[in-house]
Amino acid sequence: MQKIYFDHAATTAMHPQVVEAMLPYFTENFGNPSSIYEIARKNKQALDESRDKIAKLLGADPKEIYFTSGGTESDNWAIKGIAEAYKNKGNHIITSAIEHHAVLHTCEYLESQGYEVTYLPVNEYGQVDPQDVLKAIKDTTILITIMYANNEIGTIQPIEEIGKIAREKGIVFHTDAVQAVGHIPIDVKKANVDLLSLSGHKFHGPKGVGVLYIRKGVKIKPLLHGGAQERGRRGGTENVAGIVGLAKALELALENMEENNKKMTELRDYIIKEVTSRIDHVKLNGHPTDRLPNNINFTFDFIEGESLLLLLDMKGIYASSGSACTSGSLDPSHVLLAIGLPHEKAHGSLRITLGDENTKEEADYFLEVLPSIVQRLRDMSPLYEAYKKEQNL
Amino acid sequence: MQKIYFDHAATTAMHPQVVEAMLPYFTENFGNPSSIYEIARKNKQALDESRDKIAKLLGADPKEIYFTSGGTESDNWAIKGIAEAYKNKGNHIITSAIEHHAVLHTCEYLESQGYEVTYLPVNEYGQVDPQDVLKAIKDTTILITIMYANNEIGTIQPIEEIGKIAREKGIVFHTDAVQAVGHIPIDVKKANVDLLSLSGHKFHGPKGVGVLYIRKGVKIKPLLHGGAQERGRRGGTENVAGIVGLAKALELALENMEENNKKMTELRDYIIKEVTSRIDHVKLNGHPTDRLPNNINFTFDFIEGESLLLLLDMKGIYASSGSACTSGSLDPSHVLLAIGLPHEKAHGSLRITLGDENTKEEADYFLEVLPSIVQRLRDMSPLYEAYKKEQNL
Amino acid sequence: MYSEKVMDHFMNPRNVGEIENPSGVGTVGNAKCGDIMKIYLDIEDNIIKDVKFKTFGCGAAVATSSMATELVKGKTIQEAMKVTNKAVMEALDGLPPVKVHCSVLAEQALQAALWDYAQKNGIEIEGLTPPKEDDDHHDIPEDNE
Ligand SMILES: Cc1ncc(COP(=O)(O)O)c(C=O)c1O
Ligand SMILES: Cc1ncc(COP(=O)(O)O)c(C=O)c1O
Ligand code: FES
Ligand code: FES
Repeated sequence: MQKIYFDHAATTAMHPQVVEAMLPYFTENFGNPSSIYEIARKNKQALDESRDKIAKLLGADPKEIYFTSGGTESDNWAIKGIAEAYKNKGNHIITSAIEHHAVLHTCEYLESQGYEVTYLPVNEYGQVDPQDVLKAIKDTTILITIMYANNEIGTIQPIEEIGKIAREKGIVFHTDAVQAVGHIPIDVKKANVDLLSLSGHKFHGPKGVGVLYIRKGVKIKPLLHGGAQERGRRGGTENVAGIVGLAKALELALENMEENNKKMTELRDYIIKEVTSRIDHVKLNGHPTDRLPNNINFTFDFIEGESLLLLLDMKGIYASSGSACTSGSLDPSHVLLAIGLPHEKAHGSLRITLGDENTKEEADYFLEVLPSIVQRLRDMSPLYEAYKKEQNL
Repeated sequence: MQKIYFDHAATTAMHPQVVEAMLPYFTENFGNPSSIYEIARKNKQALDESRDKIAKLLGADPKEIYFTSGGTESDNWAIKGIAEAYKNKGNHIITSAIEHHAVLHTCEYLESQGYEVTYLPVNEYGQVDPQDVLKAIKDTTILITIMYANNEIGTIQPIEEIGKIAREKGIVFHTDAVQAVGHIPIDVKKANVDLLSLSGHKFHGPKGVGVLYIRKGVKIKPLLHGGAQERGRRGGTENVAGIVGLAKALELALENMEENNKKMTELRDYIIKEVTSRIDHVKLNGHPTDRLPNNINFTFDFIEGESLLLLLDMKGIYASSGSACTSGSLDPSHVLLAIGLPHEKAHGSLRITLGDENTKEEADYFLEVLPSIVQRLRDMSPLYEAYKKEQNL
Repeated sequence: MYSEKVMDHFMNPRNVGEIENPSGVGTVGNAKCGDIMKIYLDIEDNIIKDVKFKTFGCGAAVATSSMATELVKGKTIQEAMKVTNKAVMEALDGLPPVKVHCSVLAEQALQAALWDYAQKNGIEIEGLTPPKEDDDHHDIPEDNE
């Protein structure tokens, strides 16, 4: 059976060139970059070069790049680190209702510590209105954190505009760009952001390594106290191989971005068009155009997400429902609720996230098997039965 | 020129079998363990198997093993997580003066947050007296954190006894076992510990991955808020390859521990005997017998550590002075100060940490070049000049 | 970490040693901070005929002492006064930021030796100030961000 991986937003396979770039740092150049002798200097150099490369690709200065263990740590650090550093200025944080749990749960934690958090609503497409941000700002606001692009529905936020408002008001602005970096062009200066989180495994890099961009001049408290690594701001022996891998992956992603995105956008729009024409009672979630080139998110009325995934799995198609890290939890997607879907529909979404290796043939195979799977589940569904009765079908 | 790596406490090269074990999780089995489909199930299984393996090797239950990004995160999490979870019970923490910065700086941070920290002194060999722990306990004590073995001088602490006291008093006991795990036999039950930190790269595993053992029943707050990974206690997509590598490395380390330790202890004692007999004004730091089999730490009077390291580097010998992550900082070693060395001597230490691949021939080469290097630096030293004048030499 | 020039001066330090009956000696630094520098001068007719040093300190401390002595050897006192820490650093093709203070130490050792010479001979050297007691040369301003 063919296997079709349609879940690139959950994680990606490492690019063979990334693995190759990392290998020398496992056994040969293994020294601790903090050591002064020759064998470690090679590692220090690899670290510096990776930092330079990433900085350049993001339009940042190398001194603004801090390595972390992934998107979650970057988000936690950004939010807690700013909250603490600016606590004398105020205790109010602005975020959105559709953030990743790494941001939402961190904000909820801060609420338990006496901070006040405003969770901005989004429109039906999942977009934050910059005017809402402006209106939410108080004298006590110390941080705005709004994600660059959403992991479930792919909607891209008006980051530049929000950043402009934050800059004008003198408020620190963080963006969780874990789903955006490596997928759409990003320049930290143009985006007007003060902090930006990214994670290697979302663009064919390694898992367990990420970056927090911290603009020069922004005060932040450490989250991981320890050695003097990362200019004294983040302790821990550096994951050199992982960092080299992340830098390589980002380089490759950006090198091929234009071409890949063209291809994926076409495939995305083809799937959207075909699914909505071949199947009834289906809705595309997220913005029709301000969305990641690789993201498709549908809700099929009357059916539940997990069942759908399992049947697709049986056909060799790997997709997801909600974000990967909340499967196993029973909550409906907070993102789908926030864009106005009722509870029962917020359980029934299908997320397809493409990679550059996906083909039209794969899409066609998916389009071929999907209608009968959906029908099969609907035939089993009491909601569908009730609906049909109502409609006298 | 031959190259002799004598800095295994800073970091180690990955074992080729570890790299091999990791490779399939880079490109082939790359799924997100939280996903439900087939390709990700393999990853979930690898994660579970690694957890089981590590639990077994430490005498723990798999549900007590939590993966982190390394020793620093484990230490930060243990200390902050317990401090917060038990803050209604009290605000007093007991630690020692010779902990790693990942513990010390975290404790200092907690002091700034209203916690009270007792830094227990150590004797001339760097050991904490369990009676001092007992005496320091107050009604408000919520955590005792004492390292298993010291990273600079290799001294092993009476962990079992301290653990017994903690258990009797009903106080949570954490140990930073980053230098001990994989090097000496450890059983968490026998050691009477509630939490234990370890880090993969110290025993030929990967950098950027660690473990926090958390005994069943111990309450702890998360440090990294986010997805539901690690039983909801630590968010972030799991570094599957790194975790598989850590488990493999630990397995290999324990398999060969007895044999390796016998060999390293002999080599260690040989070097100690020869250096102290061939060179004047030299002192072994740390405990003569309660020390890690691979650790040697000398101070040479009248000379400074970095110069010594650079000259050894020129001869192809890679050693260190103080811990790797503080080189580049100008502070004398807090560990050497704590065992009673005066400031100028606390700058002049040489740490040799052996690995199983080090040979007698390497030791002999080191013993051959060391005396002239020490003499050369002494001839340059105004302190030595003053000493000689004083002695009328 | 270090430039080739630094390593060269560390590995092959110029002018290590002592001068018997020197015209001036300066000792600066503090063993507590991990560094002491001692510079000996032999001055005749306003010219630094010979210079020697001894240093307890890191690689940069040794290299800056060596370079500082090289830069003043055979020069007039006035020329020697121009050998600042910056001049020493430049001559060494730079130092890592945490090591800048080592070059400050070299400048101070030199000036302390000149001061000693001036005191002994009752002369005044333009721009020369007495060495500060226990100068905290480690206190280099951080780029605080
Ligand atoms: C005793 C001790 N604790 C903690 C750490 C920190 O571990 P890591 O560098 O993996 O974060 C180290 C090593 O650097 C150590 O030796
Ligand atoms: C938007 C977003 N933020 C944060 C994260 C967390 O990143 P990581 O799993 O690398 O910790 C993810 C992915 O899981 C994400 O999609
Ligand atoms: S019925 Fe299975 S998750 Fe609710
Ligand atoms: S003299 Fe202080 S570190 Fe160089």
